[in-house]
Amino acid sequence: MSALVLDGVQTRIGRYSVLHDVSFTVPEGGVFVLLGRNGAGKTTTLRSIMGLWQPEAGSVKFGATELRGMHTSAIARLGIAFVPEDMGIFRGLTVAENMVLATESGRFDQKRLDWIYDLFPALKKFWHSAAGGLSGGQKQMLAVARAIIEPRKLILIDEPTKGLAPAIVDAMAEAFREISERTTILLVEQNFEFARSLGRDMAVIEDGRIVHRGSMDAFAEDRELQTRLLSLSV
Amino acid sequence: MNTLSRTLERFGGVNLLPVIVALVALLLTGSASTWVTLTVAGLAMGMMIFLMASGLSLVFGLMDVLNFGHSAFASLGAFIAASVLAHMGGWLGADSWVLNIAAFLVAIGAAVIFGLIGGFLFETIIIRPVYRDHLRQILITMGALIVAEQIIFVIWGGSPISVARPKVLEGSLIWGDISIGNYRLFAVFLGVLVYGALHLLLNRSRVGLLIRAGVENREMVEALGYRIGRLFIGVFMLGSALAAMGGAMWGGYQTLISPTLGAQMMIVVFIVVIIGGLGSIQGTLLGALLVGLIDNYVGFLMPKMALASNMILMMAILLWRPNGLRPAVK
Amino acid sequence: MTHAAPQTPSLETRDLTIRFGGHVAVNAVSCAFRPGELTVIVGPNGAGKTTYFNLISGQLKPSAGQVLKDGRDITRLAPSGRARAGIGRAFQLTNLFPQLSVLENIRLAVQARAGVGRQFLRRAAAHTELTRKAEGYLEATRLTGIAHQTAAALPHGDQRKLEVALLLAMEPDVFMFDEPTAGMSLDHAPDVLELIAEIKKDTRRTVLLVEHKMDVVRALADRIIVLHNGTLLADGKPDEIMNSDLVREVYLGKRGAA
Amino acid sequence: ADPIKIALVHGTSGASFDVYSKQSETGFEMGLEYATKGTMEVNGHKIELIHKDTQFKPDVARAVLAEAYGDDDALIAVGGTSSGVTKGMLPIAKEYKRILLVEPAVADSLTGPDSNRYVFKTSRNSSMDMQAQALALKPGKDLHVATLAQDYAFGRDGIKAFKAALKGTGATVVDEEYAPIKTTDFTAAAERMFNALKDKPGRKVILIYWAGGGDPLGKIAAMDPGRYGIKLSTGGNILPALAAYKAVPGMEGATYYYYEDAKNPINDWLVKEHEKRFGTPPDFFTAGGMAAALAVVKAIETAKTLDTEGLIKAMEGMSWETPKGKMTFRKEDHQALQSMYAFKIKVDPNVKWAIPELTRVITPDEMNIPIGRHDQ
Amino acid sequence: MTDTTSTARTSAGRTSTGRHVVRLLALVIGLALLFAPFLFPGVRALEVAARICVFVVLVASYDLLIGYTGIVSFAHTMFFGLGAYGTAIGLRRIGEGWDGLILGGAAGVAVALVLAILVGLLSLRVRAIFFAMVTLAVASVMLVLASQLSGLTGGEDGITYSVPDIFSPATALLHDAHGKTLRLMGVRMTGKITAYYFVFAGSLALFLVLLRVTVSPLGTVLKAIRENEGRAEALGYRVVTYRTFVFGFSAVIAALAGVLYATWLKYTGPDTTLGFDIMVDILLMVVIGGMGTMWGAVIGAALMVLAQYYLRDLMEAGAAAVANVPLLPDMLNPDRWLLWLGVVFILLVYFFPAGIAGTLMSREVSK
Ligand SMILES: Nc1ncnc2c1ncn2[C@@H]1O[C@H](COP(=O)(O)OP(=O)(O)OP(=O)(O)O)[C@@H](O)[C@H]1O
Ligand SMILES: Nc1ncnc2c1ncn2[C@@H]1O[C@H](COP(=O)(O)OP(=O)(O)OP(=O)(O)O)[C@@H](O)[C@H]1O
Ligand SMILES: [Mg+2]
Ligand SMILES: [Mg+2]
Repeated sequence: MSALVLDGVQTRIGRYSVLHDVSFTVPEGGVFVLLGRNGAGKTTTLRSIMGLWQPEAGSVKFGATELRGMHTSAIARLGIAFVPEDMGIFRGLTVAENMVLATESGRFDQKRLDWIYDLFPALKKFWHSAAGGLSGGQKQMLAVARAIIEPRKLILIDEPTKGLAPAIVDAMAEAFREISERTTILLVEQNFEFARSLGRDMAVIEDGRIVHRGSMDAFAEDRELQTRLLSLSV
Repeated sequence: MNTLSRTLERFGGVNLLPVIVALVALLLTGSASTWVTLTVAGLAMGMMIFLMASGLSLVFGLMDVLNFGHSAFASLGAFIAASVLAHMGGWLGADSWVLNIAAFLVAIGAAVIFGLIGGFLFETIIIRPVYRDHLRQILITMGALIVAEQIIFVIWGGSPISVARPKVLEGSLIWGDISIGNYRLFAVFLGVLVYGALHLLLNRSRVGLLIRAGVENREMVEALGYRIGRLFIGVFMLGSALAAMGGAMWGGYQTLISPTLGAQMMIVVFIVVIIGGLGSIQGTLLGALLVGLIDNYVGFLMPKMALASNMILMMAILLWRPNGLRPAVK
Repeated sequence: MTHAAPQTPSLETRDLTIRFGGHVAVNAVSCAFRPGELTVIVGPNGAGKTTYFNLISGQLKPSAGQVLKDGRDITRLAPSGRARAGIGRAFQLTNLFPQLSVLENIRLAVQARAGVGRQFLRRAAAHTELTRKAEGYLEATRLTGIAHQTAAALPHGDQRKLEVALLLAMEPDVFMFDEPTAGMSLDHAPDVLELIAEIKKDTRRTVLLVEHKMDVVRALADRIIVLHNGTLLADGKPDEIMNSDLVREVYLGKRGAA
Repeated sequence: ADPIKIALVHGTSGASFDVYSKQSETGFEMGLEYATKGTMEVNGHKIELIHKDTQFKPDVARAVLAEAYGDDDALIAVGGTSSGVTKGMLPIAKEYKRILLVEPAVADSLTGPDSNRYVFKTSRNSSMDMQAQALALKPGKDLHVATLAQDYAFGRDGIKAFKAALKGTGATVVDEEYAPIKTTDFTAAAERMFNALKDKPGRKVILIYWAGGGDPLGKIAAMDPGRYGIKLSTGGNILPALAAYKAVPGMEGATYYYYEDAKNPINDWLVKEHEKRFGTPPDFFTAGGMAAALAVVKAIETAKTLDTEGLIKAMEGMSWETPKGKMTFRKEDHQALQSMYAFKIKVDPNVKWAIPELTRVITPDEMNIPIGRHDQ
Repeated sequence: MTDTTSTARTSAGRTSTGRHVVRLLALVIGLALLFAPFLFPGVRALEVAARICVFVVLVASYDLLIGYTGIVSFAHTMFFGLGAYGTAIGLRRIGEGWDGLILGGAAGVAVALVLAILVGLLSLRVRAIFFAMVTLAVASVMLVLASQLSGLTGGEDGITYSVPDIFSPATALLHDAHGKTLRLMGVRMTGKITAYYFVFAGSLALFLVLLRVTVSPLGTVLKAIRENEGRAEALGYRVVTYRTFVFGFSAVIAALAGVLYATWLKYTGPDTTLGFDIMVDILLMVVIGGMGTMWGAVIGAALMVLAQYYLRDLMEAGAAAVANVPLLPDMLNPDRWLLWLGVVFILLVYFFPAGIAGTLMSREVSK
C-alpha cells in the first residue's frame, strides 16, 4: 500500500517553472526521505502536496484522494500535518496557544502531551510564554511538536533538525522512529546522518526533477551516487 | 514611575484609570450633582463610542486591517436606520414603550443586516487581496469610503436627514439637579450587551486565537486545517455589522445626520482602539470610557482644551505604554 | 593554527546578564575574545547563545553588565553604533532585505562600511569602487550568478550564504556567526566554512561562531565555550571541552539536555 | 442682441452642503423665469447660464471663476456656497473687473475690508442673523442670557454681533460658551450655562448659535432647562434641521426665511411653483437664489451701459422686490439689506418639521448692520 | 506572504523598456507643462498646469516617505500648509513684495522643519501604524490651530493677498509697437506668465533634487529601512536618524511646494493647503502613479488633477448621452464624479498595486 503518490507534478511560482516533473511514491508507514541540494525544489514539492502552491499538471494522490486542486485546509483535515521550512510559528501566541491550534478538539490528550514534554522539555518550561521569544531551536521543537500532538496519517517535515543541538536531534530521531510505526513521514533533510538513520525509502530531487529513487540502505552504500547527487564525500 | 505602575497593577491595573480620572474630576468640579451628570454622560458617550469602535477593534485590532471603510458602514448604518425609522412613525410615537423599542430594534436590525451583507461583499471584493499590506489597505479602503459616501449621496441626496426617535428614549431622567438622557441609558445597555457577547466569543472559543494566528501566518493556519478565509469573512461581517449598529445608534443620538457622519467619528474611534491596545475588546472599552469621561470633564473644567483632549490623551498613553493600555498582541 | 594572541582582548563582556520576566537568559557571563582567535560557542537549545550575541551586537539591552570593544565601554550604543565600532554579525534566522536584489543587499553593507550612506545629492552609481567591492563579495560567496535576483526568491541555502556575504562586506573586527550552515546543503556548506577559515587567518580579526555540527566545530575552533541555562559552563581548548563529562552530559549525550 | 452670460459658481460636489448649492441654483433659475415671464430674455438679450462647480475647494473655485470671466466671458458670476471658498473668489472679480454676486455664502467678511467694489451680496450676513435674534428676545433689564457657539471665527463673530445688539437694552450676557466645531456632547457646556443662569432673577435664556450637525438644541432641551426656568433660543434653519425644533415648542427666535412667513406675491408664486414642480416648499437658499436672479434682471434692465461699470452704477443703492420683500444694496459695501422674521415654534404632528410661526417682521431699519468696507 | 513574492524576481539592475516608457511619459508631461501657456490657451488650463507642477513636487516628496522609506504619515499637508501660510502671512504682514514672500516662506519652511524633527524624534520609534495615527493627530491639531488663530490665519476663510508685481496679471511683461501688452503666439505676456514659469521652474528644481536623492546612497538606505529596519540598524545605519532626516527633508520640500502654491494662488486657506481632502488627493496620486518610483508622481499628479478639473465635463457629456436610460444618468451626474474616481481608484489598487509607473517598469525586456 502506498500512502502518497506523486505523478508528473509540475509547479510554477510566479513566472518561473520550479518543478518540472516530480514523481515518486511514498509507501505507507516509515520514513521516506527526500534529498537534494539547495534550491533543488524540495520545499516546493512539500508545498505542492500541501496545496500551498497549486501544481499546474500531474497528480498528487493520498490514498484514493486526489489532493491537487483541494484547499490546503481540506488537505490538512485528511490527517496531514506540515512542518514548514520557516517553522511557521505564531510568534504573538503563547506556546500553549500554538499547540492548542494544532489539536482538533481544542483539548490535549494528556498522555501525548507528557510524551512531548519529555521529548522537548523546553516546551514545558516555556508553555505560557510568547512563542516569539523562543530560541531558534526551541521554535523548531515547537513546530515539530505541533505536527505530532495528535495522531496523523502523514507528516510532511521540512528540515526539522536545523539548529538543533545534538542531544535533541537524537531524541527527535527516536521520536520519529516511534511515530513512523503508525504514521507515514515524508522528510526533507540536509543532515544526512539523521536522514540515513531514519529513512527506509528515499528519492533525490535535482532542478525540479526526481533523479534517483530507491531504498535508503542501497543509497547509503553507494558513495559514488552520493557524491554525484549530493556532493556528499567532500 | 516603575513602583507607581506596580502599585497600580496590584489594584486592578489600568482598569482603574477611569476611576482615578473620575475621582480627580470630582475634586475639581466641586459640585456633586454636576459631577454625577457629567460622569454618567461621559460613560454613556464612552459606550456609544465603544459601539462604533468595537467593530474596528475586531477588524483593526485582531485582523490588523486598517479599514477606513469602517466609517462608511457607520454612515450607511445610520442612514438605513433613519430610513426605517421614518416609516415606523406609528410605532415610534405610540404610547406603549414596547412598540417604541420594537421599532427602534427593527431599525437597528436593518442596519445590522446591511452590515453583515455589506461586510461580506467588502471583505471578498475589497479586503481579500490586501491582508497584511497596511499601505494598500489604507488606500483601497479610502477609495471604498469615497464610493460609499457618494452612494449615500445618490440614494439619500446630500441634505442632512433628521432621525426620528422612539418616544420613550426622548427626554431625561431627572433627580434633583442630576439629569441623565434616556437615549444614553439605552446606549449603555446595548454597549454592555455587545461587550459581553464579544468577550464570550473571543475568550471562550478559539476564534480569537485563530484570527491572530491567521493574521500572522495565514498559510500555516490553513495547513493546520482551518478555513481561515471563512473565519475572516465572518469576523469582517461582524465588524461591519457592529459599525452599522454603532452608526445607527449614533445617528439617533445626533438626530440630524449627513453622509460624513462616519468620517467625522473616525479619528475618535481610531484613537480609542489605539489607546486600548490592539486586539483587545477590554482595551477598547477602557479606551472608549476614558475618552468619553475625559471629554466631558475637560469640556466642563477647561472648555478651551476640549478639542485637544483626545489627542493629548492618546499621546500621553502612547508615551507611557507604547502598545496601548491592554494590548492582546505585543 | 595561529595562536599569537596579543594581550588586549578586542571584545569583552563583563557580568553580562539579561532577564526576560523571571527567566534569566544570560547570567553574568564574563568572557574575553582576542584577535586572531576563533571561539565556538556551544550549548543546548535555549542556552542563551543567540541572546548573548544579541547583547553584544546591541539588539538587546542587558539588565546588567558591560560590553567592551577594544577596552571601550559600548554598552550604551545602539546596534548601529556597535556596527560602526566594528562588531558585525550574521543572524540565525535569515534576516535580509527581501525585495532588494542580492547585489543591492551587499551594496548596503559595503556602503555602510564606507560611511557614505548620508550622501543624498550624489549618485550611488558614481561610487564605482563600492560596486566593485560588492561584486567581489558576491564572487567570494559564489553568488555572482544570481546577483540580480531579489533576495526573497532565493532558496534557503542561498539566503544563508547571502547572510554571510553581508557580514563579510561589513568588514568588522569582530565576526559573529550564528549557525551559518544551518539548512545549507552539503555542497554549499564547505564554501561558507572555507570563508570562515579564511577570515580566521587574518590575525586582526576575532571570530565568534555558534554551531551545533560537531565536525564543523572540530575543524574550526581555537577555543570552545559552553553556555548552559545562560551561564558560562566551560571555556577551553577544543579537545579538552569536547571530551569533558560535563559537556557530554548537558550537550552531546543522549537525552538529558534542556 | 448678444446673449448675456451669467455664471453660477457653486459647490455641487465634494461636500454635504451641495444641496444648498442646488437649492440656490434652482431658486436662481426660477427667479429668472419669474422676472422674464418665462422668456429668459432681458431687453432683448437672451440670458445664458453657465454652471461651474467649485468642489468646495477655494483653488478650484478661483480657477473656474477665472474661467467663467476669462474664457466664457460671463458678465456676472453668482455664487459661493461656503464662506471660505467665496472669500478666495473675491480677488478674482477684481482681477477681471467683473461682478461677483455673492449668494448664499453668509460671512460678514465677504463685504468686509478684503472685499472690493465688484462684489455684491444678496445673502444675509451673520450680523443680521444675530441682531434679529437679539430683537426677537425683546431685550430688557430682566433678560439674562448665556450663549453657546462654535469655537471659530464664525461663531465668535456671531456672538460679538449679538452682544452688540444687546448693548444699551439693559440685558446681560452672563456666560459665553464656545465649543469645538464638531462637538456632539453638550452636557458639559450645558452644565456650565445652567450653573451660571439658574440663580439669576427674571427671564433666563440660553442662546444657541450653531451651524451644522450636533443638535445642541435638542440635546440641551432634553436636559430639561425648564426646571430652572431657563428657555432656549436659536435662529431659524433649513427645513430638514427644523425637525429637531419639535423638541422646543414655544421657542422664540428669528429666521432668514420660512416659506409661510414671507407674505408677498413673489413668494406666493415661488411656493406654488416649487411645490408643483418638486413637491416640497422652497427653503432658505431657494429664496436666496431667486432674490439674486431678480437683482440681476433688474440691474440689467436699468443699467445705462451693459458692462461692469454700468451695472455697478445701476446696482449701488438699488432696491428690488424678492420673495423676502424689498431688498436694497447698500451703497457703501454692496450688502443687500433685508427683512428678517421673528418666530415662535409651533408643533404640528402632521408637518415633518416644527413650524416657526411668524410673530413679527423685523425690518432693515430696525437693525444696525455695520458697514464692512470703507474704500468705495 | 507568498502572494507578494510571486512577482519578486524583477531584475533590479537592468533597464527595461518599461522604464523607458515611464520616462518618456514623464518627459511628455514635462514638455507639455513647459509650453502649457502656449499649447493650452485659456485660464483654466493654466491653473491646471500650475496645480500639476506643485502637486508633482508634493507627491514626489510624499513618495520619498511612503514609497521609499515606508513611513506612512498623514501630516504631509500640514507641512505643505505651513509653507503656504508662511508665505501668505509674510505677504500680508511684511509687505506684498519679495521681502514678504522670501521672509514669510522661509519662516514657514523653518517651522515645518522644526515640527517635522520634533514629531520624528518623538514618535518615529513607535510602530508604523501608531506613527500614522500620531501624524494624523498632529495634523488635525494644526488644522484646528489654523481655525482658532483667525487673527493671523484668517480662520476658515483663509487669507487673500497680493504678490510681487512681476507676478501680477496686471503687469505687462513686454510691449508691442502700440505700447500694448505683447501677444506671443496669441498669448498675452502678462505677469501671469512669469508667475507660471516661477512655479514651473521651482517645481522642476525641487523634483530634480528629489530624483537625485532616490538614486543616491541615501536612497538605497531608505529602501533598506523600508524592507527591514532591524537589519539596516545592524549594518550600522542609525535608523531613527535616517527616518527623522527623511521626514524633515520631505517636510521641507512639501513646505517649499506650499510656498510655490501660495505664490500662484494669491489665496491661502485651510481647504487649499491643510485639509484632509488634500491628503487624500496626495495618497491617490502616489498610488495611481506608482509608489517608490518617483516618476510615478509626475504621472499620478497629472492624471488626478486633470480628472479633478475635466472628468466632470466628460461625465456631463456622458450623462447627456444616456439621458433616457433609467438610473444611469443619475450615476453619471457630473456631481458624482467622485464616485467614479473612487471606483477607478479601487480598481487601480486592485489590479495595478504598483501604480502606472510601477506596473510599466516591472515589465521586463525579453530575457
Ligand atoms: N517565492 C518564490 N519566488 C520565486 N522563486 C522561488 C520562490 N520560492 C522558491 N523559488 C525557486 O524555486 C526553486 C526551488 O526552491 P525550493 O525552496 O523548493 O528549494 P529547496 O530544495 O527547498 O532548497 P533549500 O534546501 O535551500 O531549502 C529555487 O530555485 C528558488 O529560487
Ligand atoms: N525576547 C525574548 N523574550 C523572552 N524570552 C526570550 C527572548 N529571547 C530569548 N528568550 C529566552 O532566552 C533563552 C535563550 O534563548 P537563545 O535564543 O539565546 O538560545 P540559543 O542558545 O540561541 O538556542 P538555539 O540553539 O536554539 O538557537 C531561551 O530560553 C528563550 O526562550
Ligand atoms: Mg527548502
Ligand atoms: Mg540561537
